[in-house]
Amino acid sequence: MRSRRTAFWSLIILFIGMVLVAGNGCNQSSTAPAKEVVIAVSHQPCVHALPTYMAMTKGWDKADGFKIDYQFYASGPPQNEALASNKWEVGAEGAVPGMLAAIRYGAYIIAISNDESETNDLWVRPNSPILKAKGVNPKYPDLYGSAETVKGKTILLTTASTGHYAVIATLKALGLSEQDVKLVHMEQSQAMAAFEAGQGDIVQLWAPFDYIGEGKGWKKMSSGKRAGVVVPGVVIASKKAFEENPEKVAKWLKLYMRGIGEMKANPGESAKLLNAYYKEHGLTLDDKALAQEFSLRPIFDTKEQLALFAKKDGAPSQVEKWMSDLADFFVQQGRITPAEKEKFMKGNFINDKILKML
Amino acid sequence: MAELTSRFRPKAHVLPIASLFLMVALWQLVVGTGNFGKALPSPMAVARQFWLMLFEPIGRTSLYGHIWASLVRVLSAFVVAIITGIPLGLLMGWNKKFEAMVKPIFEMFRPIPPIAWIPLAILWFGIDETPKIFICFIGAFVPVVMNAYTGIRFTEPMLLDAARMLGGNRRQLFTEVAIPSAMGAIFAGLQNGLSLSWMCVLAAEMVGAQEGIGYLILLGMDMSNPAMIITGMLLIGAIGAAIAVLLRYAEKRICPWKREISM
Amino acid sequence: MEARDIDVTNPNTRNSGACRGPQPKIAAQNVCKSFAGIGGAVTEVLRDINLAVVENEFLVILGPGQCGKTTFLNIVCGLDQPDSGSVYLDGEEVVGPDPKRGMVFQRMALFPWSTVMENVAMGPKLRGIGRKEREEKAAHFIELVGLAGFEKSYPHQLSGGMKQRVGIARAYCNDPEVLLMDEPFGHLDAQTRYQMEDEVLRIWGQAKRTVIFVTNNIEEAVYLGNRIVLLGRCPASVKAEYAIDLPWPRRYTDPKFLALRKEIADNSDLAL
Amino acid sequence: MTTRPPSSPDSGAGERLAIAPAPGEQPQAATSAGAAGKSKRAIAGRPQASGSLWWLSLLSVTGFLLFWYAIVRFEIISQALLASPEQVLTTFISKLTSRAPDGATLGANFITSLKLCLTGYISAVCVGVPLGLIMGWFRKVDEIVKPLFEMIRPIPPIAWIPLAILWLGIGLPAKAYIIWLSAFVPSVINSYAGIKLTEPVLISVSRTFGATNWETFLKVGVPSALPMVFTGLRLSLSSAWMTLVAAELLAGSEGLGYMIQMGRTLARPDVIIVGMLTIGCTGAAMGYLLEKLERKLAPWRRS
Repeated sequence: MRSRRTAFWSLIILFIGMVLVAGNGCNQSSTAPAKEVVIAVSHQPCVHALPTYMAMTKGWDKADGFKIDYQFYASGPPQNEALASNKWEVGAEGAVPGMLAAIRYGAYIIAISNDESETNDLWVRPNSPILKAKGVNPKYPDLYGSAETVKGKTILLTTASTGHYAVIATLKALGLSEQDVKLVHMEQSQAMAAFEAGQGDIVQLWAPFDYIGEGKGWKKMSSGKRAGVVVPGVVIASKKAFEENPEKVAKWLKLYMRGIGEMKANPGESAKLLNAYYKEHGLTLDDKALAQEFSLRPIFDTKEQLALFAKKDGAPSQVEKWMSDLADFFVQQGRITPAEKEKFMKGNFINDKILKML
Repeated sequence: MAELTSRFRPKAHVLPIASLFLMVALWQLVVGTGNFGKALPSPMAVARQFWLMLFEPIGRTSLYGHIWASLVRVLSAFVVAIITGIPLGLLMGWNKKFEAMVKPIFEMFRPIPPIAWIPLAILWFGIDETPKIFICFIGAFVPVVMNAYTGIRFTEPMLLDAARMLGGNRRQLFTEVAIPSAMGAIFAGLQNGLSLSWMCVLAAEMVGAQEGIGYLILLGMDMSNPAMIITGMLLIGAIGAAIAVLLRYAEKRICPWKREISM
Repeated sequence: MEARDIDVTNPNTRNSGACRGPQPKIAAQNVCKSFAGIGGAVTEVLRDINLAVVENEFLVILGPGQCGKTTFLNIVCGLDQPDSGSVYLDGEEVVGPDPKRGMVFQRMALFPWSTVMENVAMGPKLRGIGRKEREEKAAHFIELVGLAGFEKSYPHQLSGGMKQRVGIARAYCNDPEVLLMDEPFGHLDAQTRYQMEDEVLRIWGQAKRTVIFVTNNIEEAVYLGNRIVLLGRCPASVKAEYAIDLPWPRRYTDPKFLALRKEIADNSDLAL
Repeated sequence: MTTRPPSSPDSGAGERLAIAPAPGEQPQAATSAGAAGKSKRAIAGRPQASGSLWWLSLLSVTGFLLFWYAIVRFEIISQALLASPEQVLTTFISKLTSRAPDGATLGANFITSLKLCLTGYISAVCVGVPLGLIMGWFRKVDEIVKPLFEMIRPIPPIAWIPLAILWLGIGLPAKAYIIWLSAFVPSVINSYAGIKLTEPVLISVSRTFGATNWETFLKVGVPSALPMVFTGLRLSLSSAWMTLVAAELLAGSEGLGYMIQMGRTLARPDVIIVGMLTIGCTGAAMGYLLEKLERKLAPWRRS
């Protein structure tokens, strides 16, 4: 028995050795040389990650003497959880995770990455009766559907998200409330699979899922923009980075805005880079979708952003208005308490201090 | 059952392979009826997708890179579960005081789904390899501890008497009688731990992975490409089953005295 | 039943079993034991057992099934505690199990994960004796019980009789002063049983130890023992003692053997 | 999860199942602590009943809570990372009544999850146990079903979501299917191992009475597999709870899994921990109940 037991344990020890060696081998975290300034940047598989990707591929960061430690997250929640454990300093994410990062972890919204109102949209099948009526409510001309055709329908959506915000705005525009329809919460990929399998009547998607939906022949019925709400993509700086070394954040933001300028200047060439970025993360979009990433999602250069952030004699800035409407929606849904909204609006988390340094 | 693995009689393999082909034929038939439309890909589509993935890399690495990444996560979690789970289970089964202390906490954390651990995993371990291994570990840990525990509790009192008669003290009874007699249950626990660790690899790779079979499946979901999803599922199924056979072989080598009755 | 001749030297120490003689090897003084059943009902098993066994004597405890023989043996071995009374080995009270008292179990209790060699060498191993030395000792006893060549096989590969030999070799290998055997042949077919009875006598002949052999089979008792202690029905107490002064090798068909058997049978409550 | 007793020391006739007292041997209780009178020394090495040590369990649970409180209190892990016990407690109490932040009270979530978990669990066991028994008994069935079973077993439940949606829609059946998949595995394994434990001699005994293979299966195979089947039931239950979040990931607007998911989206670690602890305690409580039921139904079984 003695020999067999040692055989068993030596097998195990060998196993660990092999696995640990392989383990480190495959995730060689980039240990930057001490002297160089490193900034940890976090992004998602969205167009608002392109400026950073552009800066890295074109080597702008090395030119400016610092290195971007790029971190990729599938969606908002893991990105925020990583922020909570100080894994990154700056990053871009949707309005909702941005707001929660400010409320929970004291992060600052330092810029707008793009206006995602048009790409938080609702889709129906091509043969759906909802498409018959258009612009029933004069205030919202390009909104399909009417109270009768939408009442009692099942909507597949991701609750507590910008998509949900667009759905409620659409219902309000059609004179309906949440109780008139059946809302079913699903993550984006499940919602798409369910809609394709014939479940539900309307499905709420956001980029890049809505392009895939469009590819399947689904028709866009409404969007945040068409229902009159603005959904900004935000750029976040962690509390530590914003308060302790704003210069480093400013260095990165300068490159980010340079990227946005580049995207505004020649969308065609940027689309190719965007395709490379998506491919690296496994997403394959056709050219039409890539073009839409630029046409449907307006972006603002530094000057425009300063205007958006500017406070005209005490009145809240445009960005603050957008964010407070979103916060109101979350309070009305019971997701955050009014006190948390107050803290968010009063805490000066929406802050153009870095923008001014550029 | 023992014949199936220990002696490779040609006849023994006819039925299992036949059943696999039967399954594929049934699958083709169901797709043929067409009432599931494009959402259920045909076996051919899945084969084509698999062939495509063999050559063209997805995300950062090729299919082999993905398989290797998932394999490393599952196996390192499995090994850590062995090193921590078996001693804990054995001690819990053997020492009343230790059991009274550890069991209530263990029983409470046992049913918590691994996915529920993702937020805490990210908060505590960040986003690279460690949280992923932690999630797989959570899956593998539970059955390993449970089986080691029951293995000890079922030690034959007659054997304990025999060892005490031969002059063994309490510690020797533990190492020389209780542990060997629990080996059978321990290996059953390892089988379960391995398959549960595989079941959690997808949840682990929801923590923001860039490579791995789970990542491929999630990608297939996001890109609404059912063929990739099913390829990922079959890959995990095949690799999981292959390692299970390897483990069973290791069990035969290490405990040759056992009468083969576990799956 | 033809006569079987076994060349066992006739033990010169004839003793009539009385306790007068020299210090008894093992002495049990009014040992009592009872068990709490599941429903809390207390069942008395042993009542005031008094017994003395002399050095190198082959004592047989004969009694009907279910009468506490195994419990008594466990108490002598130290695996169990008597409720009252106590057992002495060489005058020293028995508290727990001790290598001085080796036991052969009714259900053999071999370690299924160890080979024959490892099973037999387990005693010395537990007492920390080096590998080479203990394997030599084990080999000697394996050879003694006639299992040479089976060192590497596992218990589940052996027949009932062979397993029991391993049990005996294992007990002997721990060089006990007393050998306790609890109905070791209870599970063997008749043919193997006769064979094993001769084997035990042969082994005992070559390696003299004090033996307490428990059985419920009269022929076996008369065939083997220097002395027979007869236990009554549960709760067991000593009914009678018989000294067997038949010379070895004894034969089942020997008239004196049969007479003795009849005398014991009449007195005991064993079903004949 | 196979928890099966090691095979008894001596094979062949009269093998004593570790889980049933030996026929014919007088009732020497496994832990034969003397009923009356002095017992000189506790019989070392025998696993005794652990009923008397509840105060130690209480001590360790409070110790764990203190440890958790200390970590958060002394900022070893910051408040944002791990909610402190009292924060979790206040959230727990508030959740009992209020619907924030996930739109349903804790009770409603609990009921939905319980319903879902039980449907998945019961259907899984009703299929798994018979299949395991039949697979263990009839070699043909074993050879057909085994490869499929080995293939399906490691597949993560989340991967089944698209197919579940496709086949069963987005209601309870689809979610219960996800739970069915993972709860089904342990019951098959344990029933399979249980029936393989049947003593060969009992089979030959029933054959001598002229019972057909099927009758032997029912009269001898199944009863002797029962103890293992019960262990399988307990393990299936804990597997069912473990896939609750995966099932509710499919779709949902209510349930503990949905609550945990919402806790993640809204960055509320306390809601997440409340969800986790509720699942933990319910799973443990149901496991305990099953153990009690098992002890009543199969009293001969030594736990």
